[in-house]
Amino acid sequence: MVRLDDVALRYGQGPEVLSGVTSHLEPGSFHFLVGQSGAGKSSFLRLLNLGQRPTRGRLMLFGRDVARLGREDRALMRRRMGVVFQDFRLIGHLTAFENVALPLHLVGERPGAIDSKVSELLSWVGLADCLDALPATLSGGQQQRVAIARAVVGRPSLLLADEPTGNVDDRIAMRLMFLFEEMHRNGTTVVVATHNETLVGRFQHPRLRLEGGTLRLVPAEAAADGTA
Amino acid sequence: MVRLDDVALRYGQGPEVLSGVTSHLEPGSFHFLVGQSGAGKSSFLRLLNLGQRPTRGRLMLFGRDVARLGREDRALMRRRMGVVFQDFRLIGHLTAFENVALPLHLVGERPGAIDSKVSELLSWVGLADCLDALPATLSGGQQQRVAIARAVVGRPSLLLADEPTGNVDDRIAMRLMFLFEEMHRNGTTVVVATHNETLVGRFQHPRLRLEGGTLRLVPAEAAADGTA
Amino acid sequence: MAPRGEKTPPAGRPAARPPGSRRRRRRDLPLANDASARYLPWLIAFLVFLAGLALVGGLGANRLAARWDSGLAGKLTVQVMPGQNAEETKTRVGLVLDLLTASKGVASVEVLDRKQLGALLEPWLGASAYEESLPLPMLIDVTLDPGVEGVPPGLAERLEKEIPAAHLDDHQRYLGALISFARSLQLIALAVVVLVGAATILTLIFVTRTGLSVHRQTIELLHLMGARDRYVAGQFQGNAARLALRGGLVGLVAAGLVLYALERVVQSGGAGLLPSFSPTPVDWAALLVLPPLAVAVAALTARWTVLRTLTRLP
Amino acid sequence: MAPRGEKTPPAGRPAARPPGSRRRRRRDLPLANDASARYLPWLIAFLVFLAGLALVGGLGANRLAARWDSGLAGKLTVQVMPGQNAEETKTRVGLVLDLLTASKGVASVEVLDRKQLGALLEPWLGASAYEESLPLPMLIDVTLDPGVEGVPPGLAERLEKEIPAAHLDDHQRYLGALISFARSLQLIALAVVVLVGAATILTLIFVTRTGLSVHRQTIELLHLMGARDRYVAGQFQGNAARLALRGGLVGLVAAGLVLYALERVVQSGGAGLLPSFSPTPVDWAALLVLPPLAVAVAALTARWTVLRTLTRLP
Ligand SMILES: Nc1ncnc2c1ncn2[C@@H]1O[C@H](COP(=O)(O)OP(=O)(O)OP(=O)(O)O)[C@@H](O)[C@H]1O
Ligand SMILES: Nc1ncnc2c1ncn2[C@@H]1O[C@H](COP(=O)(O)OP(=O)(O)OP(=O)(O)O)[C@@H](O)[C@H]1O
Ligand SMILES: [Mg+2]
Ligand SMILES: [Mg+2]
Repeated sequence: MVRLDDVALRYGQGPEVLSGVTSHLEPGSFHFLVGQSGAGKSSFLRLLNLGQRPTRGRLMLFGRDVARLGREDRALMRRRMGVVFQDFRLIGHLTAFENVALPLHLVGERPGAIDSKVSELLSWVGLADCLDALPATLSGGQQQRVAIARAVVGRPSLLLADEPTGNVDDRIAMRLMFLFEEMHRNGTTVVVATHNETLVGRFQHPRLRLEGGTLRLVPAEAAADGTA
Repeated sequence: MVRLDDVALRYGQGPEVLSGVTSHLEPGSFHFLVGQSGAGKSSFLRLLNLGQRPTRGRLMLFGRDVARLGREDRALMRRRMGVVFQDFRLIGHLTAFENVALPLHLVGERPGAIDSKVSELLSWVGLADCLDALPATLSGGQQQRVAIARAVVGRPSLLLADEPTGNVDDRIAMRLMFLFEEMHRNGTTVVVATHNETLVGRFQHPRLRLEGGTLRLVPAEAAADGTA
Repeated sequence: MAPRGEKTPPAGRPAARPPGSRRRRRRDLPLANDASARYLPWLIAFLVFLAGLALVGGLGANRLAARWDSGLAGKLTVQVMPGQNAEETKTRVGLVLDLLTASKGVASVEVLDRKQLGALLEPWLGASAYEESLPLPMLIDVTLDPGVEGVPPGLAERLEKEIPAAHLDDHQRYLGALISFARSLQLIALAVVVLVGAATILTLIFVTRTGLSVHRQTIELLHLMGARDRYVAGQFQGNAARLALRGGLVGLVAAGLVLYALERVVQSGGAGLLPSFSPTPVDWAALLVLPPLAVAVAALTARWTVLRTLTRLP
Repeated sequence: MAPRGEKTPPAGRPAARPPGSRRRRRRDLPLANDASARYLPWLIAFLVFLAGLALVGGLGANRLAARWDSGLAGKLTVQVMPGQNAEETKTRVGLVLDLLTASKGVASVEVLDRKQLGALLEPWLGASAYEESLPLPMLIDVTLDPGVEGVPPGLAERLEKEIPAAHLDDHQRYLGALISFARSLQLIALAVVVLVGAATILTLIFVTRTGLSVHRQTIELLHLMGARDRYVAGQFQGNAARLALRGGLVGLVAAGLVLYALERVVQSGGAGLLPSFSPTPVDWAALLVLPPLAVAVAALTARWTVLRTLTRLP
């Protein structure tokens, strides 16, 4: 699903944020991405969602070398991913409902199906009353949940979530994690970047730890023994 | 310092987000503001920083009824507050340094003093290397720390922080809390809205709990007994 | 192990609200609500209006200058003073015609009749210019051979020597200034049309850039969600075309009304100089081209600006 | 208890980097980098250029129409056909003059001399129009009493009956069309000037709104940090004024160059109709007013737009 081969990333003339990352994420796997603030978690996810090109090395997604893809193919590949951005990136003039419906519209889903899927999902994350609310009228945690709903509504093959629980309390955080678990059970490859150590400790998933620009895999067992 | 007298707030024709909040925050006090996502924490802080007018009731700040203040006086009053917004609100075309220097410029501080204060503070929050970075080139946690530095740099009399540690790990969160503690010790009235129960439990400060549109004060002792 | 239980996400549960209730979809780029939607049509209307006036003015000046010019290029006029009676005048004219036709470089000659002469002088002498009894000089139009510029050498001298009552007139001296004035006006009109075109393109680039900048976050998000460049560009293009069409039509109607009014003014008086300034069918056709042209310029500029910006995205 | 220890925030520790190194402060609203900074000056230049041309054209048309008009209002012309010899012509003219001065409503009469007549006909008859030997009708300018409109009743009939060789000419018939054409041009010029003003205001409102919308977050933040409205408005106002000044000067120079060139063209030929179209000192002065006017309009529009928007903030 995701394969990185000695991948490095620098922004402009700055230092290498990632230097020589080699990794392989199996289809249907679930990883936590951890590391200090500024370690490069968001940058790593940005590579995977084709928001940034690697400075060197090879990145394979869905079995294809992304460096060899045309613009059209990259667009199509992006549609198979769901992304929760650290800063949400909701569209300000669209309601919560419309924001979540967007990925379905882009792939040309039937309006009827869109309606039921979106309403259902927003109810699940506790926003049944906010379907017609604009993002600016939602609280921070509500916005974050809309962002998550938008990422998962299209049942993507690859789900990338960047700090998806930073603005909600632990009870809602758990509820959101169940959503990711459910996606995972249905075959989606999931990567969740987070600082929330309590959350990481509660689940039996391997961690990818970013430190000094390199990625280290900490298997689920060791992780469970460690901080949890 | 802050006195609310049966204050209510509704947005447009919506339901009352806050209904009949009566409270008094002593000068130099330190409160955590807690409550579920969507309970109205940000709305409460928005009232205090004059970002929203109460729908009814009386709000006194710095000993004055804000309903009676002119535009000019409200502007001057805002300068005595430091605010950490939940969504940071950094100015995109200004560097981290310039963002933090902004409140000092607004009150007409000497350039020399600005230089030293800002550099020092940014070093303290771990951003000594990012002084000239634009917000877009900073990680989520780094942006949050810039936002915090900007709120405290002017040594405000009233510090309002909305979820200031949502994007940083526990180690940095503690470091930021020390900053607020330091401000508090120097006489600043502090209100920190947060979901981070671990953090709240570590400090001996009373909590304001928002629930169903009303505010309930949970004293420090009870709080320490409870969740901490 | 992750805790399970009741808290499982929904699977096939029917939606709470009736399906279809939210089907009307708002555009993901609300360009039609931008400030530009209120600005652009008016500016385009103004520009099309100006271009229309300048175009018709320029074409009119061109026709005027061309008429004067073609009437003058390769042409001379010889005046013959009237004699004491018609017989004498006729003899003089005959002599002049003989001399002229025998001259090298002269292709043909034509004696202007009384009516042509009267029409020329009417604005100054009034209707009486047509009266037979008024002794007027006879005018002879001389057409020169193609390629001959100016007065053939020696012609003026021979005329003067042989028939003193005849006088060679090289119109250039009198109408040259008028023609260069008309040509200047034409140049100014052309400059205005070109400037209007440039202003339209400039405005469209600016409005589109502004739209890109106002909606930058949305556009970047759409891009990251897998929207194609042409999907985004298409929205800008369509919006620009719609606004330009609206403005173009308003401008066209305004220009048309003004020109129609002007034509009425010109036709109500019968002045000889003016008719060539009033719009001809060709002018009306040129006017009709302006709105589609504005739409095309708007759509292409918007598309080009957006695509150029989008290719910078990864 | 909160943990303490080494992790205390800095107090009076000297700054790591030399003070003053970052003193040059960027503006908190980077309006000068907006797309509008590249667009606005050119559009304003174009508008000022247009306004300049329209203004001078309108003033010229006005002068022309006024000259014709004042020349015609309360004036008539009587033509007298030349007789077989100068004596006969003189007698006829004397008779006509007697009749005219005796008529009610006639203030004064003046016989146009040969030179005035020649100047009138030169473009059509050439230099020979001045020649004594050419028999031309005599023209008598009649000035009517103030308040008398048109031909005094009975005058035309009496003239025709008593001196058949004389012919009363009411110029209005010939020049009326010319005058209404000039007045129409003047109206169009005025309309263009007014439209340019409207376009300038519209553009400024749009550009300012756009700036407000692009920088909305920054402006809201500045407001919440205690910045005064006039601090924000001042930046927009200053920016608009600067851009308008730049554009206004460019437009002024362009219009000046074109008008200067046009004046040269007109002066190089000596055509009688044209001089009144070339710019006078008054015109140049009117031109000079345009850039400051553009700056004032820009600054005030920007200020007004910003303040109106800001008062919506709490
Ligand atoms: N667009 C950019 N241009 C330049 N530098 C950047 C850019 N984005 C990120 N960086 C730098 O790259 C480093 C890693 O940033 P990144 O956002 O990946 O960190 P992170 O692990 O997500 O941190 P956090 O937990 O605080 O969100 C940071 O030092 C940041 O300053
Ligand atoms: N501008 C607004 N217009 C309308 N409704 C609003 C607006 N801002 C907030 N609300 C509503 O008010 C309620 C409280 O929002 P608020 O942002 O104060 O919650 P919060 O306690 O800060 O939540 P969180 O922890 O998720 O940030 C929410 O239901 C939200 O939808
Ligand atoms: Mg990050
Ligand atoms: Mg909040």
